[in-house]
Amino acid sequence: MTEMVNEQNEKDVFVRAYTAMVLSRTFDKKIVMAQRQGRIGFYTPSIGQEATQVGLSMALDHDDVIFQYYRDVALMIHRGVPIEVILDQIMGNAEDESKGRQMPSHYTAKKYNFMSVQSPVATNLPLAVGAAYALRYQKKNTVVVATFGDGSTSTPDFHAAMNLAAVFNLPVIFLCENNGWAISLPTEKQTKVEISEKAAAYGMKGIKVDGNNFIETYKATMEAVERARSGKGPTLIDAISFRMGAHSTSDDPSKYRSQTVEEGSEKDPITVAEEQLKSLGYLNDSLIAKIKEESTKMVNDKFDIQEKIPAPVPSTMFDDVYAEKNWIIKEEEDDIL
Amino acid sequence: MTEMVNEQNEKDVFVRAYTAMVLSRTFDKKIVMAQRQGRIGFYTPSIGQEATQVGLSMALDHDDVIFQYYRDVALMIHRGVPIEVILDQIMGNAEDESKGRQMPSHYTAKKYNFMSVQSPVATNLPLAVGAAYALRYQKKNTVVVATFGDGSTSTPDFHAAMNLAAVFNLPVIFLCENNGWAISLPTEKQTKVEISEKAAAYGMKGIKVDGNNFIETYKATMEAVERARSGKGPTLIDAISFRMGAHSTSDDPSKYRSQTVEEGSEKDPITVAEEQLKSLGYLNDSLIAKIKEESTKMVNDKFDIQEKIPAPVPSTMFDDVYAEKNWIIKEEEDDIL
Amino acid sequence: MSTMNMVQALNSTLDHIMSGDNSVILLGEDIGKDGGVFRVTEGLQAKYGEERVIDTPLVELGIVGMSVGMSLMGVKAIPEIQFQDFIYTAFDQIINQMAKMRYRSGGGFTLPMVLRTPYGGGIKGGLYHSQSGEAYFAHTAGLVVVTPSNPYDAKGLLISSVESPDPVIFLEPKRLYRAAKIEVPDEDYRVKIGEAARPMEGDDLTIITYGAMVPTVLNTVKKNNLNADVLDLRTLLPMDVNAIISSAKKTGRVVIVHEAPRTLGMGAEISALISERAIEYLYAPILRVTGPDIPFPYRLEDYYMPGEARIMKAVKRVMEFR
Amino acid sequence: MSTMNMVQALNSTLDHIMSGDNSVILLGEDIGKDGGVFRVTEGLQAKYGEERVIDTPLVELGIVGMSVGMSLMGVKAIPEIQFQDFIYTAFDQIINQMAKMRYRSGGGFTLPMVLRTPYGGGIKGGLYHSQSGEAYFAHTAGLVVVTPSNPYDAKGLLISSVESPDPVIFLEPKRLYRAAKIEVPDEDYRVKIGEAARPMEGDDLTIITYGAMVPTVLNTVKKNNLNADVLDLRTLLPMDVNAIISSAKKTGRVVIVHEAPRTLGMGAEISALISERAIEYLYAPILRVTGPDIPFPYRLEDYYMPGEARIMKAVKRVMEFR
Ligand SMILES: Cc1ncc(C[n+]2csc(CCOP(=O)(O)OP(=O)(O)O)c2C)c(N)n1
Ligand SMILES: Cc1ncc(C[n+]2csc(CCOP(=O)(O)OP(=O)(O)O)c2C)c(N)n1
Ligand SMILES: [Mg+2]
Ligand SMILES: [Mg+2]
Repeated sequence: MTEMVNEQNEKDVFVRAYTAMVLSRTFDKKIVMAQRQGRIGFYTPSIGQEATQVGLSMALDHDDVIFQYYRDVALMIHRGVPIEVILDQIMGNAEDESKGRQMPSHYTAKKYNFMSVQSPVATNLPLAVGAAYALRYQKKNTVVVATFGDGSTSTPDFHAAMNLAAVFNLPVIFLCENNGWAISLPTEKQTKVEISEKAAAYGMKGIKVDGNNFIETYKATMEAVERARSGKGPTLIDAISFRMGAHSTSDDPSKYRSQTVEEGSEKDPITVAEEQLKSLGYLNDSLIAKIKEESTKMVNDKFDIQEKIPAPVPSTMFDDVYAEKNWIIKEEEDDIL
Repeated sequence: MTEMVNEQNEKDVFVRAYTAMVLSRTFDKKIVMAQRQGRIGFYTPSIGQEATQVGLSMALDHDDVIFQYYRDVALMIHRGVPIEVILDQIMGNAEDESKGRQMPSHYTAKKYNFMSVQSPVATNLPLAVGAAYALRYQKKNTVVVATFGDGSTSTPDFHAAMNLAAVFNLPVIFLCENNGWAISLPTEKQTKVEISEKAAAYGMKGIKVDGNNFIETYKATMEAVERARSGKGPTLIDAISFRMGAHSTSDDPSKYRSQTVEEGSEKDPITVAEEQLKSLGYLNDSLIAKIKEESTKMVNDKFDIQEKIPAPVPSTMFDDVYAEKNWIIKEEEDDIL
Repeated sequence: MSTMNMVQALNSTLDHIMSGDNSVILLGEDIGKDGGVFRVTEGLQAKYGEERVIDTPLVELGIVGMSVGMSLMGVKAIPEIQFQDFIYTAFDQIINQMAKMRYRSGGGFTLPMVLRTPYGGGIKGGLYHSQSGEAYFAHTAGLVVVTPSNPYDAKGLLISSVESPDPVIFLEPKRLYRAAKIEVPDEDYRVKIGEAARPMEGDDLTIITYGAMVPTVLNTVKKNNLNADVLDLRTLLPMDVNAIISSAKKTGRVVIVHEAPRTLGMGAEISALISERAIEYLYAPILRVTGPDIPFPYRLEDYYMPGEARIMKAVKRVMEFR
Repeated sequence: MSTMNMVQALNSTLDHIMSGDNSVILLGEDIGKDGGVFRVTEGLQAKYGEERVIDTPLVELGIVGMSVGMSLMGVKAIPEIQFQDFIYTAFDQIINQMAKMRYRSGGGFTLPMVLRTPYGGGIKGGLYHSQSGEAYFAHTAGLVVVTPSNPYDAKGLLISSVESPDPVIFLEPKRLYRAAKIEVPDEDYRVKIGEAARPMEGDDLTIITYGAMVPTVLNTVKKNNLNADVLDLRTLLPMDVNAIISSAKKTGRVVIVHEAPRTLGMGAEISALISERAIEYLYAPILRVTGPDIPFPYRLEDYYMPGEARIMKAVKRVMEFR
């Protein structure tokens, strides 16, 4: 979708957005649980950032290219990536697009124009800039998006990418999923200014938006998308939310923070969405219950199915280092297998 | 000198500043000529940046620590580094503080609290931040200065250093010697905004100053020094001048720019200083001629003397990799010598 | 004496060093309140304050660069890089500042700093939480590179590293962080930099290894009743050439085991040192059992890590070679 | 046929590649108007415009990162890093993005990019304009690393690199940029990646080298009338193991020459490959003649660079060994 929703389809669009948020939330909780049960190895939950991610996704076309980060399950779901694809990655099974090579949460979904997630944070940003340069050169009217966290604004790659995007006036959107924390460091200790203000240092438009509100995020992103498509250059969006969960399943936030946002509280983006959609008359309690129920069933069912997929066969680990195996890898494969 | 000059000594102070500028200019021209004659290997002239550097130096105490860059001859001269020390480095001779190891223009002058110049630009900036942290921790009331060019603001290290200095509220001054060019790239293509505006992205004070005017630069730096010493944190100073010479003796600016500033023109910082000091009644034409003459004689004489100092003895090249040579280096030394 | 795992040994040693020397400052991501993602710095910020145990913003090159600057001013900086995989964002600071400061300043400026970082596989970390980049550092003149394989050496090497006048890269094999508890003396002691350990002595062959592979090698040797000289290098730059060469001369058969990729891994240098100095003593090729030259895979990590089977295959080849 | 030095060969080949393929874009510092500090891209911006020959801001990680992103979208990016000494500021992008993209995306995303950079000493560049960092790259699975030693190979390797489906580090020995002019065919030809050259054949010993040391080795061999097999590796990852091993087996005496520091330099891997595969054919230790393990000194660079005297010392040792 590239233009603001009109009245006829607004209901569908918003309900679909809400459904994606719920599905993502359900998925998150399932995976965190599964990790505790030893059924998967690791996970970085999206909980609390669903509205940011869905709001972003709503503003994008299929052809737009996304350099996402490790916490973007709601974004992937809303964009149509099947739950199975996400599960396969998390399980690192034989059907995983990256062939079980990456740690959980490091997704790739080429068909949906999701690039491949790396761990070193923000190093996707210069790639997004290069991709935008190439796409403009090829006269495509696509937008490139990079997502990242608040902590990532301190990195070298953030600076490089922001400056290059501005200097070359490229169609890129830098969407900062500002969840208030970088593992144990609160954003106030990461930087002394609002992240949206950093845009000015590059001559770029900066927007601060309530990332708990999917409609607001959608609107802000639309503005950025329009700027990008009309050749007016890049935008930095600072979408403020809260990391409701742990940094990852390896993390214990009680060690470093007392502040929490409870599920269902008024700061929960899903609660915010429910209130908005109820007051617009698009949702009611029974519909909500139904959506949640279906999500739960779907996630549980798919988890059980995907869990049965075996690990990739060992020989696959020697593929794709190069287009063709060199003699070194062939020899090592022979030795190991 | 840590307080603004008062009326009694203003004349001395300003004339000393002017003298340093002239000496630096004379030195520069001598070295560029010597390079053409094959008497030295390489050089990055300061020409055009003398007022910036001297204005900075005037505001600093001996104990303040400077992480300078490769174009800071006027800064070193004003701070009292003997011409011999600078010549020894450029010649890489046996008396060079870095023992002939570094390319010309990569100075070290420990006694004067000048750190050692590296080539990768701006990578001195994080060091300055760490030094400031350490000095504050040690309860010293010193200020740390890092100098760098306009091109260097695009680097990872600039970003890292600016943010860290601001977050830790450290007594550092980032002095950008904005000479309009980074080799062949004009500042407008380096970044879309004024460099002083970049400070705001870190919550830091940013000052733009006429770097062709040593008095203005001095005042701006004093402001930054006072801020630093009183615990109010770092400052970015954008001192605007013009690179009147080539980037280095290996560079041919006619390939990429038509714009020039001629020596003696009204944009030459030395001309500016002469006019200022004449109108203050501190200088007249015959004094100026005398200063220039003495500079020329001094530079020529010292060059001839230092040029006779031989290269370091070969065995020195194996020293100082570590506190003590390890077996590898001992063995290699034995093999080579 | 206390019984400790490696994390505990490192933690108590850091505590001890900090309590005895005010000039020591730790810095890194999540090392303060959180105590480090592996808990190596647990409790130290509470004890020594935020000024000495600094939770930094997310910028490795800043962490290393600040540490260099601190060290120049007489502070002993002990930075932590959360995972060695991320150290490359600070690589220029390491190669061009940390390793070259003493040299380029003619010996005037020195950097007695210790950069700690967990490395290696074995914790299901995939491509970016499993790397063994030691060879990048060991190829870099100006650095000292060490890696302990047990809590005892961890303490002794850490004390030596902090006392070293040269900048040290202190690589912590994260797979061993909690792998074993052993007795660690309460008092100070040093494991000398540049000195390998010989945890087993034997005459038939030499197995040279370090870090996380040491227990794997020792178990293999025991289980298979090999009469092997096992060297645990402990220091990777400069390596203990005497220990390597004298053992190679004694046994004439050498197998090198490490987890990092083979090509230009430590094994290459060890092999080259031996064939330069002791080739006439050898009865067999010098073999390397290493991680393959591929990025580190997540799900199949067990195939990546050298284990008993691969070690024994190499051992048999060198023993049976004629 | 035209007579060209290496700079001219590279320049005309880039020109030719760009004229035939719209999807090729060059980017780097000062490569446009200025034509590159070594003039390798001279005239190309004037011919192909600012959009295809991009003068970038001063940020190596941005140059590499943008190139990765461009390549993902089907552009063939040929970034230049002005001096290899500065590449470490982009090291994470090289190690963790460029080298691992294909692998981590399960083969879905590929990066046919060529990163060019001048390296090595011999131009009085001191610590920071003389480094030979090839081993850092050759230790990194996922990269291809090549280096030509003459204008002919420069052209042939550059064409092969641009056609390679894998990311290539193209190391240009700057000391040879203008060292010699030779005949270079006007038409396209390829120097195969992974194939060493054998510029001289002989039976008494093997000298293995590459890059700027090739002329030094060849002159030494000629001047001293050595009956030597000389290998010019040309590709450093993956090396031509067959050429190395067959020559080592033939002569039984091997000397390796490179300018980079010895410890974990390419010589270490070459030596290890030989002693793994051909130790029983050797009559003498495998010797390395290399730069010492120190930063690169300015004034004394002639002592740093391996030359005839040091090569001959090693040759005598392997020839006289018993
Ligand atoms: C370069 C780098 N350094 C350190 C890490 C370890 N690490 C993983 S996530 C993270 C915090 C990131 O915080 P933020 O950018 O705010 O994203 P969030 O996780 O909060 O969504 C850190 C330090 C990393 N992945 N990459
Ligand atoms: C990291 C790095 N990249 C590239 C270079 C090569 N180089 C040397 S100076 C320079 C331009 C620097 O411009 P600026 O920062 O404006 O300083 P100026 O030379 O104009 O004083 C470049 C690109 C370098 N020294 N370091
Ligand atoms: Mg965050
Ligand atoms: Mg400049």
